[in-house]
Amino acid sequence: MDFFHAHQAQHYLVLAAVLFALGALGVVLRRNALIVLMSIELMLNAVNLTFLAFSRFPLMGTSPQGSFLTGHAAVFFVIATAAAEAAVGLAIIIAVFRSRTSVNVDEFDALKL
Amino acid sequence: MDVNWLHLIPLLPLVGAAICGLSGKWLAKSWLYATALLAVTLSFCLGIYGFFNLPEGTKELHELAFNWFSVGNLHVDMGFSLDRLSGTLVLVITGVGLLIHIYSVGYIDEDRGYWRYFAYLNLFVAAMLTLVLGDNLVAMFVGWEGVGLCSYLLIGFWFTDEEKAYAGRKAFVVNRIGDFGFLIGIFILFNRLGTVNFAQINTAALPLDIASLAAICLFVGATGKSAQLPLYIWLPDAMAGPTPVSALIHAATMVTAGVYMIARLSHLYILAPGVMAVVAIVGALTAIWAALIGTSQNDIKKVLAYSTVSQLGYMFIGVGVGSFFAGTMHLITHAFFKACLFLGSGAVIHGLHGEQDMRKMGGLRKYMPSTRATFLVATIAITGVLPLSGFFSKDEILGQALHTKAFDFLTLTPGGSAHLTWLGTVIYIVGSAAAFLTSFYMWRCYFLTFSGEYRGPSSVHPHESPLVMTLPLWILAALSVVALVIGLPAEWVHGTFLQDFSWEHFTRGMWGAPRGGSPEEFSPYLGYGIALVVGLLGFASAYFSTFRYGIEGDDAITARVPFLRRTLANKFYLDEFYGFLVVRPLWSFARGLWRVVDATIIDGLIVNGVGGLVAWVGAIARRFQNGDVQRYAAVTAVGVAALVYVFLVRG
Amino acid sequence: MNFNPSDLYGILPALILSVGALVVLMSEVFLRAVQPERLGVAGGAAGAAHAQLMPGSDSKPLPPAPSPDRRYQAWLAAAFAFAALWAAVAQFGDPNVPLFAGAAVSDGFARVVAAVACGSLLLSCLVAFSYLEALRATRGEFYALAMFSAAGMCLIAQATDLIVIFLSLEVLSLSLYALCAYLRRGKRPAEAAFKYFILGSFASAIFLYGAALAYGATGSTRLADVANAVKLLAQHQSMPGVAPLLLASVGLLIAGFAFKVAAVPFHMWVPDVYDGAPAPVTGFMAAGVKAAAFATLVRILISGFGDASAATGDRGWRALIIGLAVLTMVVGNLLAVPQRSVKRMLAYSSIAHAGYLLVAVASMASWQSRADGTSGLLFYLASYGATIVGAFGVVAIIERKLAQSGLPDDLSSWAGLSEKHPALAAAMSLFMISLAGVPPTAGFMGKVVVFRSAIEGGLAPLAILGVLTSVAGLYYYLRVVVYVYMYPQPKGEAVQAGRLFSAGLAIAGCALIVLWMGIQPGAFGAITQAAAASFGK
Amino acid sequence: MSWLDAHLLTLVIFLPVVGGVLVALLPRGEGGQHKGVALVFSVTTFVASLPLWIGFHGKLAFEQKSEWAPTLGFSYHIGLDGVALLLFMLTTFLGPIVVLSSWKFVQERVKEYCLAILLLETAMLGTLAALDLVLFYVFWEAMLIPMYLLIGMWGSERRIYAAVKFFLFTFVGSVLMLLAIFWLWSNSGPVGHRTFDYLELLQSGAIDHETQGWLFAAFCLAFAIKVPIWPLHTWLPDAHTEAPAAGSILLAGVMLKMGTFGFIRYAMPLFPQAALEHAPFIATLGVVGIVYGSLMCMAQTDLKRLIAYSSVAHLGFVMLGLSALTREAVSGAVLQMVNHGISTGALFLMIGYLYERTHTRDLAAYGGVATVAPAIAATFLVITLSSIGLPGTNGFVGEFLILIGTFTSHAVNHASLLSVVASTGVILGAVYMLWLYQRVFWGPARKAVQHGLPDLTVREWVTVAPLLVAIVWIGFQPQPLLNAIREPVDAFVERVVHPQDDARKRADALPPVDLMPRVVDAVQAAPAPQEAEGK
Amino acid sequence: MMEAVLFYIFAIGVIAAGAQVVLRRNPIYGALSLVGCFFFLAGIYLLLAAHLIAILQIMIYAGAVMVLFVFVIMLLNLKDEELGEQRMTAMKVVGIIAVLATTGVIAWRALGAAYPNGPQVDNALRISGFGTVREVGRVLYLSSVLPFEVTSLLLLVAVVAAVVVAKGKI
Repeated sequence: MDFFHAHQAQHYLVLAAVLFALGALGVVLRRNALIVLMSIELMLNAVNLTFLAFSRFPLMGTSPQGSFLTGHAAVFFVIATAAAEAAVGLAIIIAVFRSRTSVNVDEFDALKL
Repeated sequence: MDVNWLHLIPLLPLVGAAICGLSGKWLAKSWLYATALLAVTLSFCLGIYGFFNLPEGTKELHELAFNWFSVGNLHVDMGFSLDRLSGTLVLVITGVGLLIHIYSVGYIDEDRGYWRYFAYLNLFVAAMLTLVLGDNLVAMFVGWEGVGLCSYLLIGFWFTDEEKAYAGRKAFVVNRIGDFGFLIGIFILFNRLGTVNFAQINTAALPLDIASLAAICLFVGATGKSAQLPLYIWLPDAMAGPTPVSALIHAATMVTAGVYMIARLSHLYILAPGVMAVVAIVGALTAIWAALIGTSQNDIKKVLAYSTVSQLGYMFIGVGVGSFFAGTMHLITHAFFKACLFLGSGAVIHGLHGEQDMRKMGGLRKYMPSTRATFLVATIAITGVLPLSGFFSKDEILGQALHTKAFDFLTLTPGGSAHLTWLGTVIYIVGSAAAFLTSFYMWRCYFLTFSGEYRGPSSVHPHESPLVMTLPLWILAALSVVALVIGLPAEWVHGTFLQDFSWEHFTRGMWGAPRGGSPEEFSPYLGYGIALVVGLLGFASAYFSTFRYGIEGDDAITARVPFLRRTLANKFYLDEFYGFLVVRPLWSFARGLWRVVDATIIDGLIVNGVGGLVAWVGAIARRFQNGDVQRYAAVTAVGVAALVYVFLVRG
Repeated sequence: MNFNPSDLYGILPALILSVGALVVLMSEVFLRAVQPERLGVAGGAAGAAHAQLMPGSDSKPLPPAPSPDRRYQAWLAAAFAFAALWAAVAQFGDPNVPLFAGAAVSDGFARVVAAVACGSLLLSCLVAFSYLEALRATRGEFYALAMFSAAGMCLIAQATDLIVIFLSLEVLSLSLYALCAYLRRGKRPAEAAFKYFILGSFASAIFLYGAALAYGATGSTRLADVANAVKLLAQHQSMPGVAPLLLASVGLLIAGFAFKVAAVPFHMWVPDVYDGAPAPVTGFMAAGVKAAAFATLVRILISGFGDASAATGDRGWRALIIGLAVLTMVVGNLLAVPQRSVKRMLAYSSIAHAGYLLVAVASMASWQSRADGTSGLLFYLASYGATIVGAFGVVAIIERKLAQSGLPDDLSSWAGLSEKHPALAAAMSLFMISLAGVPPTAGFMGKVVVFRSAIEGGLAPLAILGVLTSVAGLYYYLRVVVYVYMYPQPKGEAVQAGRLFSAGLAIAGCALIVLWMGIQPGAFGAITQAAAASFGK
Repeated sequence: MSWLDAHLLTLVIFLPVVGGVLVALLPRGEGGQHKGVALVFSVTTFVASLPLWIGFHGKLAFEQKSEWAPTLGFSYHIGLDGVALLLFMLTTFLGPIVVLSSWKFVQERVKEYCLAILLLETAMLGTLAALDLVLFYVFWEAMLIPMYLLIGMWGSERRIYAAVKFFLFTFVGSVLMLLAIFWLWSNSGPVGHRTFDYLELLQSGAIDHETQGWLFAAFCLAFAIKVPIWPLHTWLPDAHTEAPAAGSILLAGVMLKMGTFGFIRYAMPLFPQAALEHAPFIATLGVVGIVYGSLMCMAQTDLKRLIAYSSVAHLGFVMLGLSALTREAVSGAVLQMVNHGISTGALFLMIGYLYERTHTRDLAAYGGVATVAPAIAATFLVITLSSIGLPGTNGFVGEFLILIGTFTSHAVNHASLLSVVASTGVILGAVYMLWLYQRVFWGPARKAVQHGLPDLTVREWVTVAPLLVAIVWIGFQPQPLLNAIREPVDAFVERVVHPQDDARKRADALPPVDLMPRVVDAVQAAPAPQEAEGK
Repeated sequence: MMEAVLFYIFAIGVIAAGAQVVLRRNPIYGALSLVGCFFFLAGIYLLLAAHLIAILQIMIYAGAVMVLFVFVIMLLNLKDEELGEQRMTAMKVVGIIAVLATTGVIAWRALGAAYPNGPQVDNALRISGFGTVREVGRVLYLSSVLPFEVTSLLLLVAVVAAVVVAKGKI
């Protein structure tokens, strides 16, 4: 357990990295547009986690003029953004679905070459 | 002495040419003729005026017309100089030219291209006068190429006939080959002396190599213009032109330009004795070569053409052995009798409505007496069975060749011991042989044409030409008799009033003396004797073959030596040889080069190749853009990986 | 309260645009209905085409009933765009002031970019007007979204805080996603929007992760703090953990914007999106987004990581930008060659131009050519913007015809344009020539300033590669001219009748700007050079 | 010095543009009007350019320097030295002829046609007059577009291939030159004092040997393609063959000269060491061009293609002359530029007229034209003679000067050998030109002329006559032209043959700036680094 | 001690749920496991003393956003066969490798090396009221005015965009 305490910050950061990787994999792999969208949400959350971890465990010698809570503010904005993206993204998926009754990404190849 | 009217001599015919050429189509015939003749007449008069007012001492009139162009240290002037040599030639050109103009009035009258004809003729006279009057190489070159142009135009005068058109082109191109040498000669002299004026060149002390190089290059030009081996091939074909043209250009004047040039540059040539030897040898070879061919031609003009070539060979022997006066003298006399011969043949052809084959002639003496008479005189003059002009000039040349000292110190190999003292003798023998042949074929020609019975188709009624044509014949015949006075040996005329007419005496001091010095006074009688015998032998052989038996006699010879006759009739197949060796290879090489290098390698392989490659790669590469958004995402991920790698790992 | 109302003056263009967008949205409420024929002949045809080209959707023909008259909205939007442009231009020469406690800045650089964005918005609105009217697809939201995204561009050019950058990026992106999917003509628009959206958010997530790491390294998201950290790093006075974080973050940040500027290998979305989106939108994207994205990239690299050690040092980002530039120039031109759809060709060509702009960015890395590089970049952005908006303006006129006849977009549909529409043909050729960089056009001057700065920065090989690839570019640009001028016109009208006025106005404007910048580049040169002072010295 | 004198050159350069604007404003379809305007303006341009010729006194004249884009370092600096003046006059002289020549041939898209011609004229004039490298480059490239349209819109079957090929070929070369120009700019002085001005660049900053080689190569490529020098010539036959008569005339008459002009004005004086070093190479290429081009001519069956290749040969002479670096040769080369412009231009003019009548360029179809159209035959003969350099025509003086100058050159070793080989071009020239002449004009009437041809009309006479006069006039009075170019030619030879003097001059001018990238912080970077080059 | 246990529990939860999102074929399961993932994340946030954020996470994400997702999924109600089979392409493999490599390198080189000798500073202990609404609010409303305003603009844009895109026909 003291291993955890010794490398507390790294634990959070690496967790974030893993989450980010998961999201990215989802974007690259899944052919279902909705799940691709969710994977992007995952990535954003990973970023949030990174922000928070850093704002709790700042590196030595970092002395921002602002407070250490700018990280939290950033997360706040990111959440808002994520919501906005989700809304627009879902709308687009609906539009696509309208025009071809499918949400399978690999069938969207009217535009190519 | 500087005068300001010399330029008129070439200018007047030029103006005449301009008038005839530009307005000839609309000008009334008579006016046109008047213009053309007047132009020549006037410059003739000017020539006489100048000739007889040559100042004492320098004996040269000079005019700097205008500075043509001068850059850096190259200054080329349009300068004219009229001295004894060029003066005489001016007289010959304008005089003979005038006669031929007159003759042409009758000859070309029916042709609808008459105005072109006279324009060309005047232009030629102008160019030829520039050639002889020019006081520097470039000015001379202007005339040099100008006459070439005119000969091209006049040979191709009846251009609808492919043959004639081709002949014209051939003449020009072959001449160009010569001119190429001429140009190089100019370059060499300029590069050494920084000038192109005869005055400086003739007084310059050039080292042997430069002099030889320049001389030989210029001589190449001469072989082109004066139809010497190996470039003579254009001249026989040049007979495609109207006969008066052949008389004026391809017999009397233009073809002698080479001889004139060498005489003009005598002081340069004597600095290059080796080259002089070459000149003499080439002359001798040409003389015999052409004479041989001449014996087996049946086209009357062809015979005359080859005789011209061989006579030119004599002239080159003359200048080659260092007796420039002899060469130039033969030039003058030859101008008279050869013009006469050509005009005579022209009259014959005219009288036979264009028939040129001697085998379809014969017995014309009763139809065209004056033509026959003049032709006879000229024939005698050229064959030298009787001492007329040709006899003296030719034998002067041969005698000089026999006694020349020009080659005495020449060695075959540099620094070798074997001196070429025998060269003169050899040349003399060859020349004499050529003289025999000359006599033979000229008489053969005469007999086949005028004696015996008429062999042509009965549809053709031979008739004598009008006075306008016969008059020049008579005058020329007279001249070729009278001209003998200039050839009389010095000691014959010494002290008499004739000595002023002796060409040798007249031009004394003009020429450079060959390195071996001029031959000391030798008695000409032996030479004359041999010459007479040779001439008579030729006459006899012709007489017994063709006079006796007419055409059958000639055929008998053919039957006797068929192979020889065929070879000679086909001019030793020289044209075919060139065609096989040079002409056709060149053209096919050009085509091959175009197809392979230009079309295939540069354009096909490189230019279009690169373009094609780019397009091809692009076409392949775009396949990668297959519209699958996740592939795009994957590529993006790869990109990110690369960036991160670069920053985190590589660094 | 560290907020000073005068800061608002600094972001005036963005404000004007946002207000304008709201006004236009409002105008939707007060629409006056008129008879369809008052709206021009195109309606019926458009309706029919629209019906047949919408499988899957409820396709009933347009109601003959009176339809609302939206013709003024375009001019309204244009007016606001012009106002914003004027605001940006009016601020030229003002001193550079930090805004909102360093979250943003108002400097010459940002103003020029804002001017470019507003200018392309203005012209694109005019182009879009006749386009949409002809297809009977006018909605206030279209212009509103366009203005929102322009506002985002203005903001992002000014932002000096990674979070602000991210937010403005989202503002401009989201509205553009919507604009791509705006038309309902077949599958293509929605698909384009989807691809753009997925990849766009993917990229912004990556960017955001980079921002997070930067925050970790510096404890702040302000570029100024990043710069300090970099400087400390250069002087070896920073904590051991900082360096790798900074490096990772700069990598991710570059990746995020390499995507936006369409640098190879982050370019894959460009052809599909440009192809699928409506031509006026594409033009706006090509001009505005490129300007904004490049501005931000430069802002991050120079204000954040501009220190010599980070730029041209052995681990500097210049090498990387050079690599991207090489890839981008080569691939962009190479792939444009086989294209037969003008729209797609222009898409690939915009990739290629991104490559040339990256050359300018690379030359900004070293001190002695930083000013030249900056002014070169701005000049090129302006010239490219004017050209490409005009080009897509012409494309729009052709495309709306195709959208009705349902023909594929192919060069053959351009054949003989010069016979019936010499002016259009001349304009298109002018734009092509300008894109190819042949004088006397803006494109040429752009290339001059960019490559000159490259030579100045000692990047001769890069410059040589650039000009050589631009030869390949010439080939496919000329092909358009060939079709326009040298092929006979096929039967039928090349262009749908009517509704040419505003588009013509815009195209003419672009043509004039292109010629002006090509023949009298002095004024623009002065502006860009003044702006170049934004980055030190 | 009145305002007019100060701005005369600008006026002349941009007169055609004014005409172009007028043409553009005229309503479409009124063919006559457009042509009329074009004609009026081209004639006016010529008339207006006469004072330039009269008022010229050897030195660089009619200079005008004013601001263009100071912030970018460009200046509007124009002026004419003798060489430029000759070509300038040639261009204005050919202008009206070109417009007139296509009066009948061009019937559709007259408006674009006239526009293209006029713009092209301005571009060419500007290229000759420019004294600022960017200005030069702008005009230089601007030439391409109208010519491209001329070929592509009014050409014959394979016109598009030819047009694109023409544009791409010339573009490839010039872009690298542009970079070299930038290099010169960066080298021309400290930041803020840099310049594109030709005259100042001649004096400023020495360039080390290797760099000079590269820059020279870049410039050479641009100009060599335009000339064109073997083996970069393959665009020329296509362009000439497909272009309409007017296009060919301008292309042969002026545009090719831009390449040689570039050599004598920019490439060689700017980089004298490199020029001197590579002169033998260029001279050799010139000779290759002469022989190769002539041989190509012998292989052609297409009239225009043949003449196009003959241009390759003729410009080979010019390049030989330029790189021989003697006063005679260089003067001859410059003169030959003008001559080639006149005679080859005239050739294309006449062939254009033949083509209008017979609609074929195939040699085999021709024959016996002289019988039906003697005037055409006569004029063509004169032009042919000038093109094969017969004394008394302009062609002779030029070729003679080039050859004799080359023969005596010391700057190039084996120069005399080159000159001799080049002289064979004189023979080959006669071979193919006379072959062409015989084939087309002599012999029996063949397919193309069986139904007879109308002879030259008055309009056509008006276009040909001036050229004939020029041919003969220059043939006999070349000296005024040679005087005009003496000063620049001397300067050129002096500068290139003795580069070390020039190097010295530059040495006490500004120290060089080495452009290797290096990290300097703001303090250092303020002025340009002052250390002189180490090597 | 306690913190460690909780962290590992939440972490495993986050990863497991995240994996479910990526692996589950049916979007509805994906959505639900995403909700779960968000809950675990909220826990992690609490461990990081980000109280406000944790709340927002639950409310906005697990609440609003996911509802939206589920709603859309229902709206489209995809049949099972419409989902089709997941296929693997070479490019996808390359993508996987790239993603793993990137995150791996970052985690190993950057994150791992971030704290050479353990985190020295723990703001949660150092700063009183760290992560509370009050403190975060100060930051939001005082020192980050611009982002806040831009966010408002962003949301407006989102609304308009969503409306335009989702519209039936234009």
